[in-house]
Amino acid sequence: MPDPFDSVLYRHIYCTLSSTADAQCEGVGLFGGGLLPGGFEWLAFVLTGVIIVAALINGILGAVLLMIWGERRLLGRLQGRTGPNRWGPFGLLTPIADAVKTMFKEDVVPTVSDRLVFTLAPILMLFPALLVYAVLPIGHGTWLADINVALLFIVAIGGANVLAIVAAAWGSGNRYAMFSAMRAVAMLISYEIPLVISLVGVIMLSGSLSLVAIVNAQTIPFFIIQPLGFFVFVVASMAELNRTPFDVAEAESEIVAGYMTDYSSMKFGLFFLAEFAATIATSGVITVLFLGGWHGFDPIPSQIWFIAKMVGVLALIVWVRASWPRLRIDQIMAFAWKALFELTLINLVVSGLLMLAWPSPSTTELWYMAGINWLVFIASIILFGKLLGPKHDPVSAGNVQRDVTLSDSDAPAIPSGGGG
Amino acid sequence: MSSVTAFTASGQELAAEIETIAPRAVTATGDFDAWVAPDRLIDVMTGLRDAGFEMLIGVTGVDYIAYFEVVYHLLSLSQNRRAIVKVRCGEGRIDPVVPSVMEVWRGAELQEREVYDLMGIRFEGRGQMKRIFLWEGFEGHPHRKDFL
Amino acid sequence: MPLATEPITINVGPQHPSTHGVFRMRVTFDGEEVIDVEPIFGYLHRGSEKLAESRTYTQIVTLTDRMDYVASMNSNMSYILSVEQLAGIEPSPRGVWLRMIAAELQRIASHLVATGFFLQDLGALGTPLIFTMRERELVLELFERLCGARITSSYMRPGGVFMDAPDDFWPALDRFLAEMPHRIDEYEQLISGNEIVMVRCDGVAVVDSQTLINASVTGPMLRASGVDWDLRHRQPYEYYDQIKFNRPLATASDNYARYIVRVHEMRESLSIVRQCIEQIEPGPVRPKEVPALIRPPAGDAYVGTECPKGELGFYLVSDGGVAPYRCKVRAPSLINLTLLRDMLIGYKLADLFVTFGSIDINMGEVDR
Amino acid sequence: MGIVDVIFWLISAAAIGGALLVVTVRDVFRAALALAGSFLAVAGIFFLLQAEFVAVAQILVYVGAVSIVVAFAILLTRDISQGNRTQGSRVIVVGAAIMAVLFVVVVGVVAYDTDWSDRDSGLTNPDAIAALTGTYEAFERPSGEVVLVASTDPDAALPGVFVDSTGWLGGLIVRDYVLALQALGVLLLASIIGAIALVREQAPE
Repeated sequence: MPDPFDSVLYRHIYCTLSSTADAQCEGVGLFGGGLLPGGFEWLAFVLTGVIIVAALINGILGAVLLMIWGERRLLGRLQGRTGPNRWGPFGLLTPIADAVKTMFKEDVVPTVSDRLVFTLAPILMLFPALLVYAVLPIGHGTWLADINVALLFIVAIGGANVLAIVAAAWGSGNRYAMFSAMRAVAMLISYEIPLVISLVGVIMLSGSLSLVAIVNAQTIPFFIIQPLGFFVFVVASMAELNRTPFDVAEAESEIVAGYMTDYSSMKFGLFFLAEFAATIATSGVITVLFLGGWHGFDPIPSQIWFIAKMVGVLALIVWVRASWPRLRIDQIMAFAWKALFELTLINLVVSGLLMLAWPSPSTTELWYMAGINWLVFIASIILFGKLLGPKHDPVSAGNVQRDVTLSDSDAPAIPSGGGG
Repeated sequence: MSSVTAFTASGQELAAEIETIAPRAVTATGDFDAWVAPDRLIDVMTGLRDAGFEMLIGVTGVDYIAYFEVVYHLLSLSQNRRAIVKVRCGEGRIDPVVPSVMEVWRGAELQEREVYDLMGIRFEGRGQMKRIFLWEGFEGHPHRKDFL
Repeated sequence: MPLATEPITINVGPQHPSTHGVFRMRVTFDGEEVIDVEPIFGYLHRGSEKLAESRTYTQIVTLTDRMDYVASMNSNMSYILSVEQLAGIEPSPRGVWLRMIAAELQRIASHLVATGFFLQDLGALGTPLIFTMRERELVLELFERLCGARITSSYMRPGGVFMDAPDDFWPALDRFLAEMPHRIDEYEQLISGNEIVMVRCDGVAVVDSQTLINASVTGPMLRASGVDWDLRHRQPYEYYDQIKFNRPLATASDNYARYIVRVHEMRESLSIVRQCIEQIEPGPVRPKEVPALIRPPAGDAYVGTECPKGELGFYLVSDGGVAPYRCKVRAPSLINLTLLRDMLIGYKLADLFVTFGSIDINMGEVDR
Repeated sequence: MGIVDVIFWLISAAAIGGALLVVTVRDVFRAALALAGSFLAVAGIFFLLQAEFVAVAQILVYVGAVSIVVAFAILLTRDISQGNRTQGSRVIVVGAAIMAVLFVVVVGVVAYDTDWSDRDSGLTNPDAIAALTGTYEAFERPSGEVVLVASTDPDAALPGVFVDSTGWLGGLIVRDYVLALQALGVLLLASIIGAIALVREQAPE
């Protein structure tokens, strides 16, 4: 059973508060420990939990504000413009101004709405996004809970936000929102499957579902050993997050803002917050599962390593968002079932066979695995690109001119005598 | 500078061409236009389309106070020329009506609706006319000279 | 056993991010599939044609700006040509060359807007739109130098233009002509071969050329179906008969073809502007003998010009007075929408806006 | 009464309250949301019992899938613009009777089947702790780090003593009951194919 004292956070705060004679508290805790009188261990227990949760939630909110700023700056750079730069140094205070503005907006509730559900939906949306952080290890000994099914927990919680989307659609009584909910549910059902199966390779390699154990198992980051799993997981996570090119649930050029169409003020703000919190959480999960989590080299603290990797993943997500148009819903479905699902199955079989060959692999054997997996990865990507790609091969040089001829003839536009 | 009118059939040519399609349909000719009788319009237009005027460029209603006139601009892509056919919708200002050419050219669909909406000329043979820019129930037809 | 499904009707617009203005469609969906579309117009109807009947011929130029407000130079030109035809005015050569330069620059700007919004409708988050708007800004800056206005330029007058280009316009134009081909290459690299763009646009909303011609559709939409019809080439007005240029044609007649034809037309427009610069000569921009108050003889005139969206023509009827007796606009934006319903039925909700974007309309011109 | 008991009572109240709301609220969609809440509370009880895997499976399947499908079905079958959002049942007595019988049966079976003799032999019992540590096996990672991994042998643990339930369940599923699992998979596949066959549109004659 995991020990709460494994978590550095817990240990420091608990030992500062409690005057327990626990051996775990030797030499830790500020002010020599024991702020509370003896016999109040239970209060220290509760307070520690409250402090950690409060710190975490505020940390997430701060991170979301930073990410809103960062995304807008980066999008600005990618689009050849400046981005927000007026309010505070480098525009850092812009998201705060945005938040204040959002809070002071009028809270419009449509008359046809189901008021209770309408109000509940943003809260339902935020809560799974925040729950993921409960199991996310963000540094050496820095985590809230190390449960032994953390990976499954993340997957389970991640799917729950669709309930909020359906609730928002129902609550606002708007048909654009209904389209959005239909699309979101269809996408969830399709992408949950490759998402989960792509993780099996990681679980096989680490032998555990605990995120801490998975990070500890990564002597080589798993994206090197499991390229196919990494690819599928990143793509499926972006679909689950409703990020471009899979943002059909809130496709603004099609269904206005989808389930958020009727929301305003802080209810909209909560959706916004939830979306960004989920994006950060997902990039954290990708970091933990495939990029070696907090591993790095020494003088730099592990938490910094983790955050640096996470920011890298976030930048990748923003980059994709800035570059690509959106897919159509049927194409998204086809992509999930015809490409990603098969790719995960290939990954599953290959990884299983490799694990059979080297049941407890040494570092050298891990490199062999990586080599084989990369060959399989490249071969299968090329194969599926050929099978499912557009009819006109976009790679070939002549295609940019597809079917366009530059006419300079004076012949009649259409053959004479051709009637309408 | 080349003259635009170089591509437009003169009134005499056009009248002669219409004469072969629908005899005695032409009521008058101008420099670049020919007037046809409203009851022969569909025959004339079908014939002109089959003779190479594949495209109906525009339908315009003009209020000449004494009568209304509908102007059809035709374009032949294969022969690279234009023609202007005009129709007077009878005498008087009450319920002017001409046959619809929508059966001949799909392109008349929105243009005839526009003429109906703004000029009040009804097009027969295409079902109930519907206003296009103004709302149903709007009083009058703004492009008429008596609408102020 | 077919599934019993219930169609949903949604009002798309008049306030919707992708209807390019205040356009409204009443769309009936079966799930995601479009089964019926009814376009509803008139939210921007300002009665320009009626207004024109109480303005002098020169004043109407400002009304034409506000019709297709992303291609105001082209609207100006089309109107001016009709007036010149009606009143028998022979324009000054330098004025004509300046008009052609302005119109071709405006065509580039209009196509930039069209491609930018088309890609925006595809779901590209702003990037292509911002790129195209950046380039359009270059054109608008040129217009600002040329006539002081950016959008509603009112640059042209019967007989030519209202004033000569200032000296600093020509180097700025040269810089633009040197820079722009690279920018167009940039879009092509970003978007033209993109897999997502291809799967979204390839073979979507195909209409055959016979149907298009029968429905009076003109402009890039018609050329994307393989019909080599460009009024600048077939029925040259201004000095287009002294210019050599090619017409980009595509045969697929799908959304992608309509997009790629516009991109190539931008290159051709650049080449036309270059040739205009070579041929332009000093002289007056407007003949002295054109009166301030034009009184054309009684009669009518129609001149169609090749605008970015199709054939734009002004049918002017004169009764000999200072204002036209009737001014009718043959608006390509409106007429190109004739086939909208046919092009959308059977496709998905997402294709609706892409197809709509590929038609490239401007509500100012649709409703007038 | 320790803090665990307080949490237990709170979660139980939430679960039962949610379930009551499901059958009493007249608005169907709110009932569906209450159902999801009730499922979540049940998952909380599993967490409290340190059966993490079951708890997470509860969230994944019931909150994440079943309630979403229920809510989705309500959303689609009732037109969102129609005011008709209420539910009502005339056979409430019959339903209540059936549920009461089922409840008694389930509670009875659980009560009869559980060995209540050593229910207090939790982690306080020194023998149990020894047994617990004995169920872990040393496992060497490629990095050379030695970690403790739960034994998948259920017999190694004493009755009533907590073991790593996830690993243990995994062992049960893929070793002892692998045939049942496979049969279940085939059954699900058959039902999916059946569903597809049912909704497939007939080709026009």
